[in-house]
Order: sequence, then C-alpha cells, then structure tokens
Amino acid sequence: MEYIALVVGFLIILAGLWAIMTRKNILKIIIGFSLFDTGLHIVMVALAYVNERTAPIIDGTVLAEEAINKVVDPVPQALVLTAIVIGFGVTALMLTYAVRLFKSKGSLEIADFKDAKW
Amino acid sequence: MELFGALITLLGSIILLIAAIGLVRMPDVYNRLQVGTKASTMGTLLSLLGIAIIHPTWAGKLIILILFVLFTNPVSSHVLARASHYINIRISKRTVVDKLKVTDRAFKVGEVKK
Amino acid sequence: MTYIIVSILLGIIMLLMTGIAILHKNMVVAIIAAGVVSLFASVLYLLLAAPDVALTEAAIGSGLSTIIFFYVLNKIRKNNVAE
Amino acid sequence: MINTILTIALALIFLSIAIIIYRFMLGPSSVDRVISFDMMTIASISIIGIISYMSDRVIYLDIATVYGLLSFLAVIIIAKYLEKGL
Amino acid sequence: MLRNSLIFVLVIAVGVIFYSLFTQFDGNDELSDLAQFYAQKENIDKVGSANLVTAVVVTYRGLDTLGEVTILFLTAAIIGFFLKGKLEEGKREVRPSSEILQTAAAVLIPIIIVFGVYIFINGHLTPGGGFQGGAIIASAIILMLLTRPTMPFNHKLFSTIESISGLSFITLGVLGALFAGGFLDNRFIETGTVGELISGGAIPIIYSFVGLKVGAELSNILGDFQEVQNEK
Amino acid sequence: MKNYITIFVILFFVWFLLNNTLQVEVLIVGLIVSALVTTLVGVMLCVKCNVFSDLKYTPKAILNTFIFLAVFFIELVKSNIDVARRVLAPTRPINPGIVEVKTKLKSKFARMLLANSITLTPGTLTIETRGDSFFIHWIDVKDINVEKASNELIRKFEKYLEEIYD
Repeated sequence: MEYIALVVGFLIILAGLWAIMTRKNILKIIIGFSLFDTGLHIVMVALAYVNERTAPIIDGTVLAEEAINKVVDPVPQALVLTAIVIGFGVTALMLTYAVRLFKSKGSLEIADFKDAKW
Repeated sequence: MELFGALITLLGSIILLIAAIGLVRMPDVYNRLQVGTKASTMGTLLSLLGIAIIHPTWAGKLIILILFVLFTNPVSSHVLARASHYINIRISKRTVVDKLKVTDRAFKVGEVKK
Repeated sequence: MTYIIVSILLGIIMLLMTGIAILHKNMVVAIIAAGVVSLFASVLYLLLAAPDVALTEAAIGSGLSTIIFFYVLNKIRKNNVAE
Repeated sequence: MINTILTIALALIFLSIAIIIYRFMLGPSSVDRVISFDMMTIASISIIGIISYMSDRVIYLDIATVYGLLSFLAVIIIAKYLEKGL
Repeated sequence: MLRNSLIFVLVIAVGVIFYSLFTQFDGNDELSDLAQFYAQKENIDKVGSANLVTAVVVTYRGLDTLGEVTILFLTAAIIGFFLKGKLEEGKREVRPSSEILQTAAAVLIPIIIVFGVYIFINGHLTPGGGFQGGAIIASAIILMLLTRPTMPFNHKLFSTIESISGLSFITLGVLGALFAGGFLDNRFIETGTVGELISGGAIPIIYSFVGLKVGAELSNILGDFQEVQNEK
Repeated sequence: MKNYITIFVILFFVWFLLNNTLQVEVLIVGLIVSALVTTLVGVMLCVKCNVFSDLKYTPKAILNTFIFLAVFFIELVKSNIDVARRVLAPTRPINPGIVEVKTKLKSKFARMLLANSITLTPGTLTIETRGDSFFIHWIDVKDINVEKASNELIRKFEKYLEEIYD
C-alpha cells in the first residue's frame, strides 16, 4: 500500500512540476503548485507508514502498553499537518498576487507580462 | 443481526450504483439532479445505517452524519437547480411545460435585479 | 489485500483527475478536478493510518482552497458571458 | 462473512464512482460536473464508513462528517459563482 | 522548442531521482528511535495525550506550532495589505440567495461552529485539533458570507479574537516554562488519565486557543477575498 | 427567547451525539460550549435570528412532528423505488416539466422543511420560491394546473407542517 501511495505521490509531483513550467495561465500555475503540494504530502505520509499498523491514537482498540508495537510513526504526520496549513497560506498569497496582477494589466496570461522578463 | 446490517450496507451501495447509472442515462441537468439527490441521499443513509446496526456503540456519530446528509443534500441540489435555471442550461426536449420561465418573462425579471 | 486494491483504485482516480486539472481548458472544471484530487488523497491518508492528516486535507486542502479559488475566479471575470 | 459482504459493497461503490467520473469527463455543462463532484463526495462518505468498520476505529467517522460539510459548501459556492451571486 | 525540450529533460531527470528513491525504499517494519520514544507507555502517561500526533504538535514540537501560527498571521496581514483597494461607494448588484438557503444557513451555522469546537476540544482524544477546528469554524463564517454577499465583513471582531487567543497561547507557554519543564510544557496542570476529556494537562486549553486563533485568521483571509469582490 | 432556547437544545443534543458518552465532565463542557455558541450566534453573527420562533411545543404539535417524519421516510423509500424504476427501464419513462404550486405556510423553517421534503419525494425537485409560489421540477407531469398540482404534490406534508408551526 505504501508503495502505491509513493508511486502516486511521485507522479502527481511530476505532473505538478510540468504544469508549473509549461502552463500559460497564472491560475493554472497555481493549481499546479497546489497539486505539487498534495503529491509531496502523500509521499511524506507514505514514508511514515509501518506495515500492518494503525493510527497513532490511543483508545479502546489500541492500549497504551502495546502502542509501541501497534501504531505508525506520528512525527511525519505532525510535519505534514503543519505543511498543509502553510500550503494553504502560500496558495492564498499567490492568489492575492494574481488578483493584484489582474488589476494592473487586466489579464492573467503569462505572455502579457513580458516587461517583467529579464 | 450483524449480517442484517451488512446486507443493509450492501443495499445502500446498490442504490448508489443506481444513482450513478441514472446520472449517465438521464437527458438533462434537472433530471440528473433529481436522480442524484434522491438516490445518493438514500444510499449513504442506508450504508451508514447498516454500519450503525453492526456496531451499535458507534450510533451517535453515525446518526449525526445521517442527519447532516439528510439536511444538506436537498438544499445543495436546490441551489444548484436554481443556478442552472438562471444561467439557461439547455433543458431537455422532452420537457412539457416550464412555468418558471413563463413567470420570468411575464414580470420582466432582469439579469440581476430581483 | 482489500486495502491494496482500494489504494490502487484511488491512485488511478487521482492521476486521472490530475490530468484533467492540468489540461482542461475550462478553469471551473480544472479547479473542481484539483478539489477531487485532494478529496481522494484524504481517503488515501486514511488508509495510510493518518486520520489527522486526512482531516486537515479534507477541511483545508479540499474545502477552503477550492472556495478561495472561486472567489478569485469571480473577481477576474470581466463582463464576459461565462460558459 | 460480514467482511466479504462489505468488500462487495466497497466494490460496488467504486464502480459507481467510475461511472460518475465518466459523467464528469463527458458532462456538457459545468453544472453536470458539479453534480458529479457532489456525488463523489457522498460516495466517499460511504467508503469512509466501511473503511472505519474494517479497521475497527470509530475515530475515522469524524472525517466523514467533514466530508458532508465540504460537499455542501463547495456545491453552494460553485452554484453561486455560476449564477453570478458571489 | 528548445524551451519545451529543456523542460521535458528536467522533468525526466526529477523522475529518475524519484525512481532511485523509490527503489531504495523497502517498507518500514519498526518505528524510528524518536517515534519509539514518543510511543513508550511512560511518555504517553507523562504527557497524557491519547493522540500522539497532538502530543508532537503541541508539546514536543510546540515551538514549531508557534512559528506556524505566526506565519499564518503574517500571511493574513500581507493578504489584507495587498488586496485592499479603493472601495467603490456604489453597491454591487448581485442576485440574492434563495430563501431556503438562507434559512438552512441560519440553522447550520451554529451546528458547524459546535462541530469545530468539538474537533479542537477533543484534539487530544480524536483526530483533529486547533488547525482543523479553526478551518471548520472558518467554513461556518464563509457560509454566512455566502448567504449575504454584500454584507460588510467585521474585520475588527476577528482581529480582536485573534489577538486575545494569541496572547493567551503565549501566556500558557510561559506558564509552562515557569511551573514545568519548559516553554509550552503542558504539565503545569494535572495530566490525569489518558483517554478522559479532562486530561493531558494544558493541551486542550492550548489547542482551543490555537483553534480560535487559526479560525479567526482564516476568516480574515476569506473576508479579504470577499471584500475585494465589492470593488468596482 | 424561544428561538435561543431551541438553538441551545439542538446544539447540546449535537454535542451529546458527537461525544456519545454520559460522563459528567463531557456534559458540563457541552453545556458551556452550547451556551457560548448560542450567545455568539445571537449577538454577533446574527444571520436570521428568528428561525425557530414559530415553533409550537403543544402535545399536538409534537405528535404531528412524528407523523410528519413517518410520512417523510415512507415517501423517501417510495421515491427511491421510483428512481430505480425510471433509471433501469430501457425506455426511460420520463415526462418532465416545471410546475407552479401554492403553499399556505408562512414560517421560514416550515417552508424550508417543505422544500426539502419535496426534493426528496418521488420525482420532484424544488427550483425556486417566490412569495407563496414554489416552482417544482416534476419528472412526470400529470397536471399543470396550480391547484391540482398543489394537491398532488405538497398537501400531504403541508397539513402536518401547518399543525406544527402556524
């Protein structure tokens, strides 16, 4: 299962990278970025998975004594949790710039922003 | 008892399948919405109910879930139907009558205002 | 075993939706497709025993992101007739 | 026995998701795609219910509730965008 | 043409790197040393949180959470700064929401808020916590904005909630430093039995403040995006 | 006031079902949270503050609530059989149209319940409300007259809802 998740995550990262570099519309680029983010998170969670184990939460099913043999790694999950929230912040920020660019030029095609090219 | 619950879950998934088939077979947006709303609400309701029968101690959360779906699904399909009427989605040729359009024309309800 | 098949199916759906999100011309469809990718990613997290991440992805990645994209789309819509 | 029946149910739900995706790719208007999105969310709620039974963890059901909320909100915002009421 | 082939080569190169990473990965059968430390019975009892992810987020790596909340705050401030334009006096004409949607929203908003509060108060027992609960509360706010699109958004109220909860969060951290092991240590309140609602020391309180803060910040971001619609 | 008490009771019930336990501290926290949220909704975020103020708490109204629920679930099951028949039949037996019906209900919540029930009953979908007219998409139009369509479609729910609310 974790292998499949890894493959899917890597493929989504590649697709997002390709979208960031080839798409002409700024909104499409932002969509590509958020897909890239999703793929990265899938990869990180898949790396934390331990065979045949369950979620790191103690309740009736998993007791505290046997937790060490029954739960998966909580640390990468905590990291991904923060990463998703930050990813939302970054997406919102990029969309803000998109709105700002639209206000200045009335378009979101990347070809209309040639004067910013170096 | 547990077997009964499992069978109810199976029934729910069959109803979801019927909803999906209806989504493909129906001719226009409104008919798809009809089939989608009714069958998917019932399908989810039954499959969650089945799990609640298998595991009676989980019933609380499942009941909340069922009530939530039962309450929000019709509202969202109503909003969607209203939107698709205002943006003039093509209505099926088999439609016999469209009173709402007639009313709109009669009162000259403009593009945006009320 | 069941979980492996389920994850393969989820993976296929997600890759399909990624393709639609990147290649489709209509922006509304692209955004909905990106939302669907997040949606099924969340189910995949559940299979990978990470319910916390699944909850975050469902609420933020799939919910609020989609909403904010539509606000921006509404803002940049000139007086054109959509669709 | 119960696990077998639930696996069949899971398979049926995935079959219906496949059919819904067919409509998603076909759908002539955006509204059809929104309906497909809504139904995919609803089907995912059932999937999560069955998975939480199979893993024997009641805590997974919280996520299903979030899905219900999510489908409602997303459909409403897209509908309001389409009818220019945002 | 050159550009496209360059991009193609780059994507292929990244793919090759990923392939080699994938072939070197051969599954985990045991926890890493750090995770084993976190999952020991003594440490679970010491921290008192049934959800290990919450334990990591709030106590072991609490400083990271503080930084994250700060980043969100900065993001909200930057978005507010950049989106702000001249508000046109003329009211925008939008199609009013349907009556049924307005009624349904009035019924659902309190229920959604209570669900968000449930998510962050039970952060140490069930999946979820401050960030998720905050996002759900922000969803309730967005539902309110959606049903009345031209209503002005009350930025001041949310900024006040945000500052108060941020201040309380820091205060709790300092209390931890004074009466227990270090900054953001949760054990200055009795940790209790693992699995009860009143347990985990200060974790539920800290997470509630994080939830309120994140909810207010996300609501502010969404409110900015709502307000920008009203310009010209 | 009645409105706020109703909201409070609903919120507390939701809290109880979510936690699914009878421990005292959970219930106390639930009371506090429900009270706080009710105040917040009432004072600051007031959307439409008087949704529940038309509810009646007489025994007759409560009896009618249960009858309404029973009728509603029977109709829900019937509608699914109907949907299955229409979807699976090879000829697709549909005859759709949008008809207008008139309702007597005034209370907002009752109107919303009526619209939801219409949406979930066999072959009908609420599209728009204008004043006391509901515009309904009917998958199998039998009658386009306003009176007859109202009798056919909504009377079965309306008579119970009238008892509960107005």
